[in-house]
Amino acid sequence: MLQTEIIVPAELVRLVLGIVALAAFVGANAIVLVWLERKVAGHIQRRPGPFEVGPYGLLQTAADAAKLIGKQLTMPAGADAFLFWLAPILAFLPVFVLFMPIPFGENLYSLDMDLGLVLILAYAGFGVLSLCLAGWSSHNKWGLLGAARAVSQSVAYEIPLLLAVLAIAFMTGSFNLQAITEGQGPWPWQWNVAVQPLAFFIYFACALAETNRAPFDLPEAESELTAGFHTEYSGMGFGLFFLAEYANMIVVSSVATVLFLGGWQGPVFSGWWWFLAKVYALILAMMWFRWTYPRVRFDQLLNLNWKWFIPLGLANLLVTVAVV
Amino acid sequence: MNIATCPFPAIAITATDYAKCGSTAYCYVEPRNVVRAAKYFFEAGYFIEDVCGLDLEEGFEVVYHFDSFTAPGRVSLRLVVPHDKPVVPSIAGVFPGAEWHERETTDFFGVVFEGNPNPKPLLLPDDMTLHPLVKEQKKRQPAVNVFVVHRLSEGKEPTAAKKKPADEDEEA
Amino acid sequence: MQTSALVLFVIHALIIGVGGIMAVASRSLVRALVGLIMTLFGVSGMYLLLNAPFIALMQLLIYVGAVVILIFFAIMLTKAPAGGEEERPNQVRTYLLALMAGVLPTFVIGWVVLTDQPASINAPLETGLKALGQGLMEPYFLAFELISVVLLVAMSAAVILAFKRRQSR
Amino acid sequence: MSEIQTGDYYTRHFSPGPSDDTLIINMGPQHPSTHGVLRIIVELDGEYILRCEPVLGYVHRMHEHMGETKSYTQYLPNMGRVDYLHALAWNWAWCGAVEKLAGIEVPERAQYIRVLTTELNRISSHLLWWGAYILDLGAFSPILYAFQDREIIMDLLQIPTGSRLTYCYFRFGGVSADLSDAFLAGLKDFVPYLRGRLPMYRDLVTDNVILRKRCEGIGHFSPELCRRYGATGPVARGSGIDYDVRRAEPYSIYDRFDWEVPVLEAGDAMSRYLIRLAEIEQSLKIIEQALATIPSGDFIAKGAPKPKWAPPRGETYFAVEGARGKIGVWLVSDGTKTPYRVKLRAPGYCNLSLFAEAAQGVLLADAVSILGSLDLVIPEIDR
Repeated sequence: MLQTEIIVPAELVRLVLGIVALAAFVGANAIVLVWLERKVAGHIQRRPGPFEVGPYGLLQTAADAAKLIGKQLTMPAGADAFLFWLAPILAFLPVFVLFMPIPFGENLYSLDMDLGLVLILAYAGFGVLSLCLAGWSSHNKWGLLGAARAVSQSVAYEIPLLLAVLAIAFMTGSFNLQAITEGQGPWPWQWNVAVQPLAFFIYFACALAETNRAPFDLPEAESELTAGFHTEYSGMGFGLFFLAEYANMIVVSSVATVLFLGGWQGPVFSGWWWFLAKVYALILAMMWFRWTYPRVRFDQLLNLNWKWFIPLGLANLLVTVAVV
Repeated sequence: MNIATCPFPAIAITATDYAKCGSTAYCYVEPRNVVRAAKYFFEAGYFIEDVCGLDLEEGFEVVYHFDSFTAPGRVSLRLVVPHDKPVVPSIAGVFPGAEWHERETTDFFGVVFEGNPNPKPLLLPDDMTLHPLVKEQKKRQPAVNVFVVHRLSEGKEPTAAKKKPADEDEEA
Repeated sequence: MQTSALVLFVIHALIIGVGGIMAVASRSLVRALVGLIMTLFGVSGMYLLLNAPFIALMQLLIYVGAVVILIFFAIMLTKAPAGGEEERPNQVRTYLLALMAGVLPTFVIGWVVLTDQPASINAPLETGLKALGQGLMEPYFLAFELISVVLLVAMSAAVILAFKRRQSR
Repeated sequence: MSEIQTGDYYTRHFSPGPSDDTLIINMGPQHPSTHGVLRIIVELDGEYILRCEPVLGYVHRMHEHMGETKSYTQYLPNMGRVDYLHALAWNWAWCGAVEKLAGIEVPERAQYIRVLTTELNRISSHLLWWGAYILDLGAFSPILYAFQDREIIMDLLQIPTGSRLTYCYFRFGGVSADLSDAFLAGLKDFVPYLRGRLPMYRDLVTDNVILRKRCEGIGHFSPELCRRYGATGPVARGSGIDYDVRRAEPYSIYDRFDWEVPVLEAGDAMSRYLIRLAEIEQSLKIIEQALATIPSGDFIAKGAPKPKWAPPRGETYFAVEGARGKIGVWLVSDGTKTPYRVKLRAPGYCNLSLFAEAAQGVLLADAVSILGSLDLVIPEIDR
């Protein structure tokens, strides 16, 4: 018999624990966010929002989740079954990877990686891929149009996003998210947003576009494309896209918090609560936009990107490089 | 408008009491002259209000209502086609808005508008053969029974004045 | 650690292989594309095994995030003509040629590796980002710039094509 | 392509263009922005519309045939079902046509009641359109603000009419019930309330840069186009045509009030939008004046027709200004208890007919904007 010494490195333990914790975090957050979104929408629209199921309607999301899980999964005739079911899974799985390098607190991270930022950017691309696959494989023309929109939108908006992120990376000289956090001080004027307001603006606008949130929610655009790429999905197929959208919202807000808002640091009692507060503030802003603004038109969206965001992002990067 | 000065071949023109029947004039034409009449109304600045059918004992009466944005005063252009061969030239080439009204009249009465650019059923299902507004033979009324023409000054019944057939051979 | 490295290598090799077969063999272009993504994903894993995380992530960022998406776009915008070349079953000759195209490079590379074994390090060293950047800008400057010229040409061609299409509208 | 026939009658008869790269797509009948069950077959090149063809009839109920089988009074409730958003205008169109045919005089107070309720109903129709149009453009919240205001109108109109949407309030020679003090007091409060809300709408929605970009210069209709298709109402007035039936073919007592017909020259979706908002203000103005001068008296004529009444024979055409444009009723009577022929001219029908021409070459998103700016009520279009 071969005696193998099983060595479990501490890093691996941390990773596994981290992933489990993240799964719980993402799930819990998605449930809270769906509830929050409805409450925010309700109050913006001068109605109470959900309030029947549980106290303050807190169990509404659980009830909806049960409903979604209980629903039959249907697939249109002529659809490509393999890709059709691959798409929602592909939308949701990379989310865990995206969360791994994010430092929620001083020691609260699952993967300390020098290239954490690059990791997030690399895996964010899978989201678009899932949208494309969903739209293409569902054998639906609206889905196809939604997928085409998703592609051109995300390809376009990835560039200014990268430019904005690079400006911060240049300033800090690192892709390590923990290092970027620690490069900023606890007070708001020490945060990167004070130094790089333009980069923050570009990042946030692009983040809205990348997560397909209004006013840039063109791939689904229900008044134009019925439901865009997920027109044909039922039950949890749709549910996974829905979860992924909220998870992605947390991701982009977390990255914005780390890059621009000083991460988990706050003027008093630095810690994960500061991180969560900042993330939720950004998410609330995203919801506020969604329930206030009309949707932009597709060519306007692309013009905004190519004619404003990319030149501005490049100029911002140049100035940053010159100063650094 | 007057039969003598009418720029298109009309059978009869009756000036009517606008306050009573909502039109300033009824203008009867032969079916084949309807496009010329529509052209006149188009050039005179009228817009098309609607195209209606009416099932009478004499045949299907097709009524075009024209009105003007600037000088109000509805004119109703009318023609009668026989029940067994209800064919009217389409005026959709002059007033594109007439296309839908004509298709609707085809749906309801079975009156065929020749030259309509898109002669498909509009409001009724494509496999429906019944024309719902066509009346049963015994319920049909002659025109005299339904039209009380309110003439402007004299209270006489209108007399159909035939126009010279000189320029009737011009088809649009 | 050697065994685990070997296991990981085999897993990645399998991913690459399956993806490659899927890319070549599937009838549907989009499925082929998914195969391609799988291959790229496996290759990126290989880079990670070689302790080159930056290259691995760039592989994902550029190929999966951008190149494949663009190919996807191209597929969606074009319609394969019915009864075109792709629909007919392949002839034996085509299979032979394809096999040769796959086997020949393997032979060449294998031969080179066997005859002229390069000095290998057991555990690859991680090259820092800074060193990587300096390497690109100093000793390999010409190659780096040549690549950008190629990209520039491709981009201008795309713009010209787009303008032609726009004018014809 | 294969020989199997796909699609239904309309898709098969929609011959695709010469290009191979186009996409033929069914927008509707179940589509979020066709407001009900309108269907539009669209040929797309990318996202540009090459050609489109509306397909109607999904809620067609053959109101014109019902008119021939029911008595004059029995046909009254049908009117609220033709256009449920501006039901009172249709009430008025039918009652007005019958009154015109039979020469029935409407008492003074009933005229005022008709003006008050119809204008109130017009405001509620425009408010709903406003919310729904912004919803088409992708903003969700304004419609609920509009509904909040509309709710007050419905509560008010419920007092005299007894219903909230498909009103059947007008009778030949007047209305079915007198206005109560509660209604008049409520209306008096409502006018300044809505006046106070309108600036908020302007700040919140009309001045929004995204909305302006989505409306300005979109869906340009020339006056000529409106004339060729017989478009009326806010659609025509947004294209610089000064035409309002209340002015052009005066009926009832509208000439006693001081109000304007808003007209804008631009002809785009934004001008149609602004016209409707301006019409809300004008309606408020009319309501205010009517409230101040409403006389006492009968709310229905003394010799008003009984249910089994038959008008004299003859024909007439009567038009009123609805929220969507000119509502016309052509009524032919043979002297019996049922009409011989009823023709309902629906303004939405004529307004929609120009869509196929106007939508050529625009983006799909703009087509949604144009469609919304036409203010479609499908039951009225299909009748």
